[in-house]
Amino acid sequence: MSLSFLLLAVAALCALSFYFGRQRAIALSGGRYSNLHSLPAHYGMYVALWCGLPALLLVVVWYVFQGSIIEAMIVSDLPAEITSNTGQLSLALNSISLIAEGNGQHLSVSPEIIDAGRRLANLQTIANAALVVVMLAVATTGIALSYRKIDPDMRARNNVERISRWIMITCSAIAILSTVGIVFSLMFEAIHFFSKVSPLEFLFGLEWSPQTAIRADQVASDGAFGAIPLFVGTLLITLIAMAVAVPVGLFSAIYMGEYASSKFRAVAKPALEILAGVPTVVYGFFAALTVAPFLRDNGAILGLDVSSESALAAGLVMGVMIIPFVSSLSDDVMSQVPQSLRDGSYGLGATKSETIRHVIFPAALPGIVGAVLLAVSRAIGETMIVVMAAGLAANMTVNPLQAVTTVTVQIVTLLVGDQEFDSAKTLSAFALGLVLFLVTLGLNVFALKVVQKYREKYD
Amino acid sequence: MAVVSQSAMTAQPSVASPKMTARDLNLSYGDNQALFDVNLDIVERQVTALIGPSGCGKSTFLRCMNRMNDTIDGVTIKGEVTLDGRDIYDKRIDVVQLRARIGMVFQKPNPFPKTIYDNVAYGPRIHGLVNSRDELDQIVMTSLERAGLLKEVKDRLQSPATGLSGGQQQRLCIARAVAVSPEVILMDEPCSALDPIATAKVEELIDELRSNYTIVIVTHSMQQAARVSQRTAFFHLGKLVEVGETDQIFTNPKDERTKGYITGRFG
Amino acid sequence: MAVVSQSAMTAQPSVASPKMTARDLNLSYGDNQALFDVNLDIVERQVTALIGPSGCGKSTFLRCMNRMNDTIDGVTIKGEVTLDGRDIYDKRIDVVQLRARIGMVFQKPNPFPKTIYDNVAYGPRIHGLVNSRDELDQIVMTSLERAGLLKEVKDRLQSPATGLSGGQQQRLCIARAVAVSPEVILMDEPCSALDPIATAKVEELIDELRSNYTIVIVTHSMQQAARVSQRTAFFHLGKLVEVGETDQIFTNPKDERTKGYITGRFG
Amino acid sequence: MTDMASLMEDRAAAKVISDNLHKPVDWDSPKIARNIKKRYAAERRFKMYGLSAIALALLALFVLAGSIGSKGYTAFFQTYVQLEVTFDAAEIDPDGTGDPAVIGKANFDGLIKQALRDRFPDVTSRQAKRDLYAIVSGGASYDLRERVMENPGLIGQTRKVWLISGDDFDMLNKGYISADVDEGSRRLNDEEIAWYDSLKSDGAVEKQFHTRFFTNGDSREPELAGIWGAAVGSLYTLMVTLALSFPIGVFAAVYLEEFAPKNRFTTIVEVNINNLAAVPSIVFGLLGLEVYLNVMHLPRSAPVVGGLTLALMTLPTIIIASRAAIKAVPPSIRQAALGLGASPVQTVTHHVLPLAMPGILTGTIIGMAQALGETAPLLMIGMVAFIVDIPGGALDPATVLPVQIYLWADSPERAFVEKTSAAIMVLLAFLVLMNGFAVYLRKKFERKW
Amino acid sequence: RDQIRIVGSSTVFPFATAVAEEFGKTTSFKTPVIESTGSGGGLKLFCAGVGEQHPDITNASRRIKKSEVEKCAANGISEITEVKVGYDGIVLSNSNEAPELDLTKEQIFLALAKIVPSKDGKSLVDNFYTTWSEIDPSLPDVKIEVLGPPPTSGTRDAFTELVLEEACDEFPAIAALKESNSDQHKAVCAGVREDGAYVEAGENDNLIVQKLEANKDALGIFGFSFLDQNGDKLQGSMINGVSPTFEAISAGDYPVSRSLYFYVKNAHVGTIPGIEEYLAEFTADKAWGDEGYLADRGLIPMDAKERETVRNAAMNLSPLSM
Ligand SMILES: Nc1ncnc2c1ncn2[C@@H]1O[C@H](COP(=O)(O)OP(=O)(O)OP(=O)(O)O)[C@@H](O)[C@H]1O
Ligand SMILES: Nc1ncnc2c1ncn2[C@@H]1O[C@H](COP(=O)(O)OP(=O)(O)OP(=O)(O)O)[C@@H](O)[C@H]1O
Ligand SMILES: [Mg+2]
Ligand SMILES: [Mg+2]
Ligand SMILES: O=P([O-])([O-])[O-]
Repeated sequence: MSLSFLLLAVAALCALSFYFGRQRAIALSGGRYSNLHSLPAHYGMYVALWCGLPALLLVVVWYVFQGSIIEAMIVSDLPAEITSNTGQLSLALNSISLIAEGNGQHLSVSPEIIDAGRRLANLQTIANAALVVVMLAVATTGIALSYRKIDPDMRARNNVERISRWIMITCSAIAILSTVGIVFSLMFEAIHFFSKVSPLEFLFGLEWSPQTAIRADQVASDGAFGAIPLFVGTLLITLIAMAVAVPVGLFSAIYMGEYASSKFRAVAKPALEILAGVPTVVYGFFAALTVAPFLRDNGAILGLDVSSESALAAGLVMGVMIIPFVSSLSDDVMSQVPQSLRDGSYGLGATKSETIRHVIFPAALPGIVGAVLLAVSRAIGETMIVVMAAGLAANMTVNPLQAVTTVTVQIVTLLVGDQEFDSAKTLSAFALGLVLFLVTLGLNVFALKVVQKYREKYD
Repeated sequence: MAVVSQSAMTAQPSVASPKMTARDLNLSYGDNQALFDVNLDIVERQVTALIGPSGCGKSTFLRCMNRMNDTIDGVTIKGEVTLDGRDIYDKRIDVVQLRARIGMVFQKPNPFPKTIYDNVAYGPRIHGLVNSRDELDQIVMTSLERAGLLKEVKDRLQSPATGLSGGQQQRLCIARAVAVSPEVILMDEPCSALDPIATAKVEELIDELRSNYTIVIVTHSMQQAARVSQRTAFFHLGKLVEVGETDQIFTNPKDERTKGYITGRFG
Repeated sequence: MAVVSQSAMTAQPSVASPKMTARDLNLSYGDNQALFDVNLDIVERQVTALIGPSGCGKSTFLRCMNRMNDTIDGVTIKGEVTLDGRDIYDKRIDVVQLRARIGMVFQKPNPFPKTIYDNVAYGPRIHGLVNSRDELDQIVMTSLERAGLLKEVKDRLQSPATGLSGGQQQRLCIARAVAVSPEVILMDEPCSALDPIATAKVEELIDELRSNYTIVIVTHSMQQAARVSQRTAFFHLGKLVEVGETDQIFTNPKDERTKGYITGRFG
Repeated sequence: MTDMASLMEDRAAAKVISDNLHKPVDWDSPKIARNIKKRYAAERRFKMYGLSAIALALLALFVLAGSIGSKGYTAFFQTYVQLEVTFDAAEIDPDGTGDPAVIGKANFDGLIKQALRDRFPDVTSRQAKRDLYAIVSGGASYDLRERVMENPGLIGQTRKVWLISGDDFDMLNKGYISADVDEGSRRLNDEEIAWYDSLKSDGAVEKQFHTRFFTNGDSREPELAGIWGAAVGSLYTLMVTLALSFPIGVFAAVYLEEFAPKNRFTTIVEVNINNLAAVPSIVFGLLGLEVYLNVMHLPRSAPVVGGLTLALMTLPTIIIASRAAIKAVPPSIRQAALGLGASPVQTVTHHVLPLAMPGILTGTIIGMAQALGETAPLLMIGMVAFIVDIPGGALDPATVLPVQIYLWADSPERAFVEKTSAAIMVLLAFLVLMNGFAVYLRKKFERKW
Repeated sequence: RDQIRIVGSSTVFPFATAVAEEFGKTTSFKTPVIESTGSGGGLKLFCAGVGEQHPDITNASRRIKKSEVEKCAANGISEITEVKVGYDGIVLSNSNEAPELDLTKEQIFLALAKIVPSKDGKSLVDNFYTTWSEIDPSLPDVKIEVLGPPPTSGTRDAFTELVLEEACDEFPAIAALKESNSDQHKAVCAGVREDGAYVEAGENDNLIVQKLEANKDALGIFGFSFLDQNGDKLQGSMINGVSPTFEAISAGDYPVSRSLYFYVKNAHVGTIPGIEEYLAEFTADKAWGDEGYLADRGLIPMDAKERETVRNAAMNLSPLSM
């Protein structure tokens, strides 16, 4: 019996119990709903929740444990030479389930396994039947219990709302736990890393050369984990990106918000937003194959030595990607500046640009700062563009024509192809991840402070 | 329409040498006409009050007088508004200068989110009225003085204007308007956001300013109109129904509608 | 504090059988105390006006009376508020039902962005006051009728409430409050967003509603208080300074502060 | 000095200035006129900056789209070759059974090769024959089989049929391989080009719309490779993402905004969630690898895992957008409902959520669009794989569109270059559609209050 | 799981996927799922253990190392079948608009090694060469800029082994180390410079190709098949006087060619359906033969005799012993 069918069944039961709960409440109300504590629908919902939630919970728990329980039953009957070896066991279980599904014809396995496969099929049939029976039992018990509790004075609404509030709390908890989970998993591996490499060396070292051998007999770099060159590179590319995105984004926002006709705006704004939706792989190709060669060739004409992985190319393209973040967000904040301020300025005989520069922009500044900081954290965390267009070698330079590498590039290269978290090399990716997390955290806290401090001061 | 125009004309006792005039002014927001053949003279160095029920076009008329309506999309204006005899809707008129000559104070105090000093200095700065920091200081001080605010704020000129109380903010807005030496000051319900005490202060101020400026004030409070104005104009449904000496309007209105409105029996 | 409390007590002539009472009510927003030992009785089927300068705690006190302050974080309340002798801050009280019995109308008209009909029908629906569509129709009609709005809107019950004028919206909000048959209606500056004509309509309505409901109204206009209320309470700096028959308060206030305020000399 | 005295002094001083000030400004003086001119010039410059900023941004978009489009549009067409194929009964169905099983097993590849040899009879060497066979794609025999199965009447006849060509031939026909360069530096030798010219002059070469590109899964043969597998993979992945992140995100946003007490803890949560939106996506890949693969032992390369990982990533976007939308619902609406005796939950479900829904939906769509375009985290959880079969469910191995782009971009065959760009175009089309839908929702549900 | 899972080399990936696709089409088994993880990464995943969650086959563009076999054994993978599939030339290539280079292994060493003999040849110093002409005046006067794979890749391993480690002993100063300090000798021979002249360009060979197209001065290191497909844009540099052509590599004349392999976990054969059939498909002449479809994709086949031996070993699943 498939999961979706079970879920449908539960849903159907819920609908039924809702109906009966509601009817009973109406019957008890003696024709005047105001005799009831809550609306009839609340009573229906109450019964439905009591029917649905336990049943749903049961199905979920059952599904989580059914596999391992049946597996344990099968395993207990297998010969010891299979069960003693976990790898063998896992293969045997795979074969067994293939046989149980009827896909075993190509396998060359022992008769015990074939037997076990048959038994598995039997057990699964039994378990599924049992699940349906137990689920129905639970659901009907829930219905019966809650149905009998219905009474005009019962606080059905309060009960239903309490349950729905718990559902919301659970959801928030999941959301919060996932953030906490990220922090902790980063933290855990980073601490691991710092037990191998001193944090001081990591944070202040000037040499980065993490590609240590992944096997004992491979010769590669001896490993230096000074992350400063990465920070410098990241900063450089971010700066270039912001140098593109902030003026272009801001002026676009100003033009769209203050000068453009609504028709132009209706076309231009979504067009700009497309820039934000373009997958970053695409930007990566664009940067590596169109912009970088262009810069190199033109640099050569001017007699400049432009590296083909120049920070400039990656930064420019990243800047283009970020334009809509800056323009959309600052457009929003600038349009929130009250009309009264504009009127005040126009009323004094200011021109439009004077009004924008002296009144609207300063008033919107906190919001714009927030937008820019958000864009900065976006730029710092951006991966694909730099992976494809920036270099991998950790050059310590602030020359935008040279190749630099960034934190995210290193995270990717450190982890692709080698996913065992046991060497300083792979672990350093987590330390870098943690640094990124902390930096963006700092930026966000700062943005929040700025926004909170100046929010609606002009209102 | 002709009839209306005529009645408006009769309602309009002409004035010797008006500072500003409106002649046959019609205004529509898109298809929605908001002003019908308004004819009104504004007398120099007097306070003219515009009264009338909500939506009758008081604010709209006021905004016509310094072309603030230009900033709204889809507004069409017919007729003539003059300042010192010159049509302000003339193509050759520079709006920016015009608005400097005809200042405006709004219903809700709207100080810029800058310091008190910068708020007042804003106008003179953008119009290039001063040549030195000293001159600017002087203008700021005098303007604040005129707005009756100097005493209260002289120790904190560099603190944000948004930290002032509502009444202070409104007086700051008046100071800001005064700083560009306008000839006319338009005020759109300048006290509606203020408590009675702050209102009293602003009214006192208007009375003082009258000696130097021509003032037009929109108000929904008839008491206020009676207290501060020398002339009163009553608008109704986009038409100017009656205009005259304030005393006359309040004691002896000629039009039935005016009478109904000021005695509160109206509507 | 004891002194204040006493003065408040003396300022409070007790009433025979009050609909609602506040006893030694103290309220703080975080560390900021907004009400100090307020003792006030609300008489059934009368209009009680709360007046006082801005920030004195009128709205705060009003919100205490149907526990709307519960929705604000960090509020601590001490003292007792009763409705028909029962403490409304009792744990066993269901806030939701309490608010159905004590309706509220806010300063700014706040219709739901739904149809006019749905706005009025919302309360009866969530409280299960009706069993059929017909009954609901009836309630909606009577409520609109009571709020003096039926005539104006009966042809467009299904159009959005946000399309009504400000005064109409405010009357709709009153109709919406009336539709759940509350015993008390609290109004927080219900006319401050309205023009004089709309205000007059709402005031008229309040006067009519008085025969069925107990009404408490906050207003910053003393004229309004004088026009609509039978009893007036004057608040100052979070304290109830004086309460009594409206005529008496306005003609013969006992407290100096009250006198100062109502004659406008205050501040 | 007493206060009074100083006040008097101030007053006196002010009076002097004041009289001074009241000299009306001469608005027609040359100084003012010059100033005005300057101001208007500044105004025009400022406006120009704005216009050029937009122009610049749009230009970037245009160049980007143009460079992709110009490289990719050819992938929507495919070269076909017309050959005279003899449906030899002896080969296909020697016993004349008409049994589909027999026909299905026949060597259609042999028929095509025969047809090619017939067309160019003077090709004899083994090497040259191999080159010759490469004119037609390996996939053509499946087409031929299908055709015969559908219409067994063909057996025994000789017909001209259009057959899908091999990738090199296709590249030649599309002009990506130039006949002008030195023979050693191109994929096709002079003989092969002569064949092409001969076929072309017979009118036996033509480009047809390439439906396979939209219906096939991945393949090593560029002419057979399609995006359907990746699109289905994307669909399953996004479904999982949506199913998780939408309810969790919205409920979390509602709880945090409407119910949670506002204290230091909620501030921390808020900052944390904001921050999550800026965490590099690869870090989510790491988490997915750790939690879903190493701890929970979910299958590698499966859309469920991809979906779960991307859900973590879109969750903050949805929460932030939803909170903003909920915050934007004016408090007066809540107060109105509460004042009527609605419970907080009723207030939220009856008023706040419906009003916030457009904002929530826009945020969700933007989050989904981001997830649709995401590559980096999926690299970590094994979704960069060669997968031919169209996934049949969220547990089957699959790739997604951006990863397919990434994979094709790394394939040596020249013909994958245009496929890469074409796949990007398809992905962009989806993104534009999703964004357009967001705009539409915004417009449609926008309400005034 | 009823589907073969393959991980490993990006070099073998195009060949393995071609076989897998054919296998999927012509048999009743599902098409194997193949992930490109790089040889080193692939072997790491492969050696993690026996069981359904671990891959069945890993591709490698170099031979499995002893250390890796031991790691496998430690994780219970005692029997591995090694299948050598053919050869791949590693080419050093540049845009064909630039002059064709004729390099020796020693020159390459001097250009790319981290530590090189000093000018006088007596001591060892950090690599100081910045242009090719500094190494040999006959070479062009352009900056040394070589785009190549990172250490996880087998191409990099093979390149180090076949070029750098072979060339290093030609320098007396380095050869001398062999006796005195063999660890350091190894490090010097295999160390690649990290000062930016050698650019680790990730595992995406096509990106390198396209970067070369855009950058006339740069050289790239990648497998022959990428040169084969892009012959109109790129040219292979001669190494020790031999150009990387199909013929030269299969004849064994081109000095930098390496064997490609894949490894099968014997324990999985029979429990994961189709592994044997996949082996059969891969080792059929129509796939890896002289005229097989893999040759079309740039695989350089072994001679018929060697193929026969490997095929027999593969079909018998003879375990690897080192
Ligand atoms: N920007 C606008 N667009 C369209 N119609 C407008 C606009 N501004 C005002 N109106 C309409 O023009 C008419 C006159 O409005 P106006 O604001 O001048 O009234 P008012 O007399 O100032 O009223 P109040 O006392 O409420 O301020 C009204 O019907 C109003 O709805
Ligand atoms: N939510 C709140 N949080 C903190 N302080 C508050 C809050 N609401 C009101 N206060 C403070 O409590 C005091 C009383 O405010 P309240 O709104 O009751 O005044 P009010 O008499 O209604 O004034 P107004 O006439 O301006 O409406 C004021 O000092 C105010 O700043
Ligand atoms: Mg107005
Ligand atoms: Mg209040
Ligand atoms: O991916 P590689 O073949 O270079 O290991």
